[in-house]
Amino acid sequence: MSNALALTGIRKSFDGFLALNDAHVTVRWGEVHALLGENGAGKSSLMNIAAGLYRPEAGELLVDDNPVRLQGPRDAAHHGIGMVHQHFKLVRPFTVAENILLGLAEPDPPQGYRQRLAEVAQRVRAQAQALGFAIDPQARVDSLSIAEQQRVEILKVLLAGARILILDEPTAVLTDQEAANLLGTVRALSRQGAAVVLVTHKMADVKAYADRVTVMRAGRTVATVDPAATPVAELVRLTVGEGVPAPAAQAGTRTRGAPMLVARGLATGPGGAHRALDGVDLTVHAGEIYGIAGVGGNGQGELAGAIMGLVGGLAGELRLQDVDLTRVPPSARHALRIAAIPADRYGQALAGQLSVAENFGIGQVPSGRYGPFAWLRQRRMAADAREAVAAFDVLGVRSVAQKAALLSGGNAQKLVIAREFGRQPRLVLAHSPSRGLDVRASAQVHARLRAARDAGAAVLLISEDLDEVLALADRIGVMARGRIVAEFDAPADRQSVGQAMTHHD
Amino acid sequence: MTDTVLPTPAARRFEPLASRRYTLEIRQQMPWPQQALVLALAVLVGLAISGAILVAAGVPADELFQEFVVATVFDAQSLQAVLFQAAPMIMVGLAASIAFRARFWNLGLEGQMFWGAIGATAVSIFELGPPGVRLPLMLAVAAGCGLLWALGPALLKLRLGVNEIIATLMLNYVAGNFLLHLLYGAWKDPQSAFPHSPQFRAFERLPEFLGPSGAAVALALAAMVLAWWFVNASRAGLYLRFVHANPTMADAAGVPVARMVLAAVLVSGALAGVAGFLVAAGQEGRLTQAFHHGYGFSGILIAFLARNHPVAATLVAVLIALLFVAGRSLQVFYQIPFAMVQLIQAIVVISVASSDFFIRHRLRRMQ
Amino acid sequence: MDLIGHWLGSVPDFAVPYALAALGLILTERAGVLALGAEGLMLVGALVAIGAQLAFGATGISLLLAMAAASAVSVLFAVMVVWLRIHQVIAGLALVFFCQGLSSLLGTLLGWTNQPVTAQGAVALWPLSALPVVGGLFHQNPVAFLTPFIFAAVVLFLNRTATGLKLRAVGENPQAADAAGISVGGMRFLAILAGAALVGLAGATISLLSTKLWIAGMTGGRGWIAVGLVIFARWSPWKALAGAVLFGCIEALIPQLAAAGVQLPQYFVLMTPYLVTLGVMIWVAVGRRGGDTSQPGALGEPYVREER
Amino acid sequence: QEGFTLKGKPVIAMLYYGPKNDGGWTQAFDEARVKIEKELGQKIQFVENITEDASVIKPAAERFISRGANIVIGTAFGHSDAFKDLAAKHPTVAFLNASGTTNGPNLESFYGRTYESQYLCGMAAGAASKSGKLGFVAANPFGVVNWTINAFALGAQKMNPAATVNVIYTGTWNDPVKERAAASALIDQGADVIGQHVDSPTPQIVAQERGVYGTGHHRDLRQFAPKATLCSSVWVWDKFLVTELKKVIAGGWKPAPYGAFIPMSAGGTDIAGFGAAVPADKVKLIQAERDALMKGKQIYAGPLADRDGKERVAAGQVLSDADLWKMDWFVKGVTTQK
Ligand SMILES: Nc1ncnc2c1ncn2[C@@H]1O[C@H](COP(=O)(O)OP(=O)(O)OP(=O)(O)O)[C@@H](O)[C@H]1O
Ligand SMILES: Nc1ncnc2c1ncn2[C@@H]1O[C@H](COP(=O)(O)OP(=O)(O)OP(=O)(O)O)[C@@H](O)[C@H]1O
Ligand SMILES: [Mg+2]
Ligand SMILES: [Mg+2]
Repeated sequence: MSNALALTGIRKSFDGFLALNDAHVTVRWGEVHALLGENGAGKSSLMNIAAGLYRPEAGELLVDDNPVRLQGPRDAAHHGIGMVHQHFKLVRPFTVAENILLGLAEPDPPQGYRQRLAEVAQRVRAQAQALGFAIDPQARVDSLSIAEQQRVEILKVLLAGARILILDEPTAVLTDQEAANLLGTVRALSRQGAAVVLVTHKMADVKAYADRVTVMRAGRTVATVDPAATPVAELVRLTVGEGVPAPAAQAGTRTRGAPMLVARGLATGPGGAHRALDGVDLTVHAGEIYGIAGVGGNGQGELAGAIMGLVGGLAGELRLQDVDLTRVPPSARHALRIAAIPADRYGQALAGQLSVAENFGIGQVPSGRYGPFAWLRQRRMAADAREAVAAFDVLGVRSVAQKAALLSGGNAQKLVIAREFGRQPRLVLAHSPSRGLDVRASAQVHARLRAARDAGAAVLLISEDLDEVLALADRIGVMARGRIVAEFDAPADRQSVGQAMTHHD
Repeated sequence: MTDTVLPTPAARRFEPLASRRYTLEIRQQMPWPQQALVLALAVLVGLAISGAILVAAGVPADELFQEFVVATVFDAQSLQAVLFQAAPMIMVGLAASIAFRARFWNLGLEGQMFWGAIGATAVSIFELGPPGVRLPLMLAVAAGCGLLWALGPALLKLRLGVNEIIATLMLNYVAGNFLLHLLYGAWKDPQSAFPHSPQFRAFERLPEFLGPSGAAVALALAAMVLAWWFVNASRAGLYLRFVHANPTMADAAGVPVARMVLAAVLVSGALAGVAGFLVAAGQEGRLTQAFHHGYGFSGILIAFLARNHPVAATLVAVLIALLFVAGRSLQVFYQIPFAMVQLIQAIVVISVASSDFFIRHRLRRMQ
Repeated sequence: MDLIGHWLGSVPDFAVPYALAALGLILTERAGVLALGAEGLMLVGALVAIGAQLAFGATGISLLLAMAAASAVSVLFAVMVVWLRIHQVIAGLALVFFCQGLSSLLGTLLGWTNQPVTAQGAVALWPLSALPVVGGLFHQNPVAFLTPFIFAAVVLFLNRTATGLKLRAVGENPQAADAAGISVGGMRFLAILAGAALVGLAGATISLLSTKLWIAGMTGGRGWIAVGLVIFARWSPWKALAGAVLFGCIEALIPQLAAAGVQLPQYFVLMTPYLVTLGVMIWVAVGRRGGDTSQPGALGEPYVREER
Repeated sequence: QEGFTLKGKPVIAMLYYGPKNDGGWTQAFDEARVKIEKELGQKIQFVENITEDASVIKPAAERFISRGANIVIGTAFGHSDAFKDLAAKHPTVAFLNASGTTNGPNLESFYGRTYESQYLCGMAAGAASKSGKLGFVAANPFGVVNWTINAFALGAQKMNPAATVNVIYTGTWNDPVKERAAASALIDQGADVIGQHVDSPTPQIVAQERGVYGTGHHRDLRQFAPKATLCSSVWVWDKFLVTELKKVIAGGWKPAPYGAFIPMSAGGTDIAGFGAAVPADKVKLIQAERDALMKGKQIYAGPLADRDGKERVAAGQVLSDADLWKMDWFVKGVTTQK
């Protein structure tokens, strides 16, 4: 069988930073080809080059063994290449059909707009059915769940005529069941002759669905192997090099302290059919990790926001020991020793354009550690930041004056933790703390959470990644439709937690 | 899964497509000396284009340099004129910079200036306070009036989310008409019956201090230092940087976002009010309609070119004042139409603004 | 009664330029480009309309040339914001400066300043123009009659064509549009040029159909009001038309009341259009009556593929 | 020798308030400059757009002076303060300023008695009006504008004692859109002659479009509305300036202590052109009235009451110049806003 897509000797740099250096991948027709690699290894960059979005500085791109040059995504589509991006590329206020129409070439005998739209809707329905799901072509994208948006992305690529599919971390935001559905579909497509590139961090997916896997490290492709014949430990070694992080210790039953965070009937906004939070009851004790599992979009974000003081108009009770948190503004949070690791790293935890030192120091500025209002002691702040960067193993910081946006995902997360854990927190709120992080970085983040618990803090871990919850939590609450619908003590049975997530009331 | 969902592979002709040879690359940071160099080059390019236009319009090429540089910068008289012009420009430049640091588009600088001038004049007309403190009182009231005029749009934005661009813009027209109402009405100069206020008394005007505009320039420099302290040295400055970079995150991190925005806008309004005071008590010696420079837009340009930095804003303001004065002098001696001077100023501004491209990007040749 | 009739009859003279300029701005801004240059482009349109009329004497041609001229000048803006990715607020202000200088210079050099022209006058739409009270509304210059159709055409274009869809996609999410193979820069370039043509037409109606002469700076800040109207209308063409009519009604009422001898403090009266705009904005904000048309997602953001 | 004497050869410079082709105020000065140049046989430098702003006026004047100008002419009341300072600073330079308010040993303000010419315009308007309802588009309410309105009304009432004048202030000097709306509204309300004291010719253009008449200001506006414009109140600056400049050049110049307030006989203002709509016999009447003014007839002569009946000028008296400048009252038959 001929090669569908081949990238050879690709080099690409961003403002002097070499992101890809001599990368080689060959994808055959009819296979699912996985791409593994640490954060920043260059997986997305390489695939963006294949999709015509980035332009390589050196190297060659072959489609069907013919060298091609892509001027843009349109060329890529012309050659049958379609990519589902790590960050979705959907126009949110548009309907599904409109989004799909955008990517389609003009029909040859020109057609009326309405007619085209109707035809697209029709094809969407048919294609979706063929793939085994249903989607309303008239629905606005911003009203869809993440999983549905993912499907729209795939439909978009398929309807545009792609035979070479690139999926960049498609399962990072899906539940087990959704992920299994998606990957099953993808494999079926490959069996029909398509070539599929699957970028992922999940070894299990690679083992279960990939025909071959290419591993990337620091901008290079280091090996292409047969996943069936390669043990997981070997795959891990290939991705992160030597010094494999220790496997996470299973959480056990432990003695817990007094109740720290208590929510009773916590709800958002005025009553109504769709309240994001609809009567949450939970208690988190000192010295325990309480994990909240659940399908994304069931109120997790609002719960986190409520604790951080970012959501107003709350009904019900939310207390930290005897402090009423519904009345506490975000600015008082620090004084209460609440640490927060929000899910949206660059949206809620860091100011990317500001320096590492400033992002670190802001936590302690209101308390006056860096001088009185009239005079900010910037040097002291920088010194503290330098110390914290070293202590928390934040890598890639050339100087604390550099922009925080230049940190990699894992290291940005460590910076947030360094700031938040600086003052012996009583309560730690961690929302999807290892999303998008590679094995090594997640292990480090998890270790920090455990250490906080062991130091007596109450830890509330909200995560859509069931494995993460199962690995860390001492107790697990399952959240659905804005409330806790089930609670489990660790060690919990994966099957029954999964059941509770999808089948409730 | 039933039918084939894949399109049948059409016979495609794969041929290398012609490629664009250059690509844009974002620069993360450029060291500031290099930035200054780029800016200087841009000013030169702008002046060169302008020079070419002027030569085409009949200005002898050999006299251009003489007129533009020598006669403006190395002539005490002209330098005076530049400083005279620069003081209020510095004020509005600072005012704009501070508001923009809080992501508040204060397009109402002119209205705030009007109110500053009105406030100062009210102190003079109603003879508030003894002569000795009259001038400082005028200054304070001017700042207060500018501040109050900015308070409305600030609260509207914070409380109701009313777009500040329109609110401040519309209030300019309101303030302008109110100024006319006063000048053609109650505050008409009883002596001449012309539409300007009675002349300020000697102690109500900025005193001579190292030249006629010395006091105004000293005030402007003081404002610069104050602004520098506010945005660079104080805690408020750090807060503002967070508000500017990421308001949601700032809120979560405990920065009092709303209060900081309010504070920045009020300071901005107060500075604009003082600019109005400088025009009234420093340049005109009474309340007039002399706000013809489009101070508001100059302020925005200055703030942009200076990247909202107070010291840079001061320098840029002086530079723009210089351009104004040099343009005037060309007009005087070569009977260049005023429109040409306007055009030249626009060209220099465009060229300086365009230089931003080279500061933020790099063009790279691809394979 | 008479007063109301005359008042209504004089509304379009004020409202049409605002409406057309706002529509042009909406077209540009829906593609994600913040357009502040209306004041300058209106001046260019106003000047060229008069110049063309002096040269050719055909109203239609003059209007078209004015539109073309405004588009041509807006290339400068397009290059600044699309290619050079200059901050769009600054580029807009620079464009206004440039156009002010250029239009008054050309007006002087070419001798078009203060040259009266004759152009197509008002047309009566019989029998509507014979109606009592509202008859005056149907005795207008031809562009006033065309304006609702221009609006309908633009709305249709935006909502009912594939190109309109692409334009809006570029304004909402250029990353997505780019990945879908749409040329973000090209689309924005076109949107700027097309929007500028409408803004130029707005200027031309002022000079050619209303005042019938050119003087430097004659648009007198009306471009800025159009900018305000766009925000006021939350980027919805029909709301912009409503806003323009509201503004036009107030402005037209001022001289009518004065002529009728109503004693009002005049400078306060001159403030009313601005105060009413502000008032309506507040009213909308308090009641959250914004509706769902809202600011384009990527308004004001320059786009580069490899930026993150 | 007493008075002011130039040190060297005269070098004259003018500061224009607006652009030289503004069609009104500034263009009148530019036209005068050409005539003066011919009369005096020397070039006069000028600079446009010297707005009423000290930071613009002073540098421009200083520049001229530093390169040898010793007679500087300003053209705006807003130049007054700056000229006062400049005159004190440069005692060897002669300063003249149109519509200024400041005077000194080497500084003289001058202005024309526009009410004389506007009075004649009012007569023409009164003669041409069938309805007796006149409209007037004015810029802003203060002395120099108000006296043209009153004179216009008095002139009209001379021809038609029942004539009324309805005034709209636009609030700006030069906004064709507002002027158009104002003139249209006045015509809508029945005015059939539109007088004006704004800078653009728009009111005349509107009058012509609507088939009514008008009278112009600043310059002869028949160019814009040949059918509608009955006559215009025009500036004749050259007549005054040539005489005054000759005095300055001759030496021993003594500026008038309260400025030169120029009657029609000495230049200043006049009327230009009669449209066909004014019947010949009425034209004769107007010419006769003009001759009377030339001989010193006073318009604001008592007894004169304002529209509320309050006596403003007693019988046998003439309104003083100081009261003229401050005029904020209107004669019977004039309607204005507040
Ligand atoms: N544009 C850049 N210029 C210079 N250095 C960069 C740039 N981008 C990243 N780096 C450096 O490269 C190193 C690796 O970053 P990496 O960016 O791994 O991010 P990432 O893991 O892909 O992030 P994310 O997971 O959020 O996508 C970092 O130390 C960072 O300082
Ligand atoms: N547009 C860009 N501008 C600047 N730097 C970039 C850009 N895209 C990628 N990089 C940098 O290039 C490197 C490779 O990034 P890339 O996103 O390809 O990694 P990745 O393997 O996909 O990582 P992840 O697993 O986090 O998605 C990183 O250091 C990243 O910071
Ligand atoms: Mg990455
Ligand atoms: Mg990636």
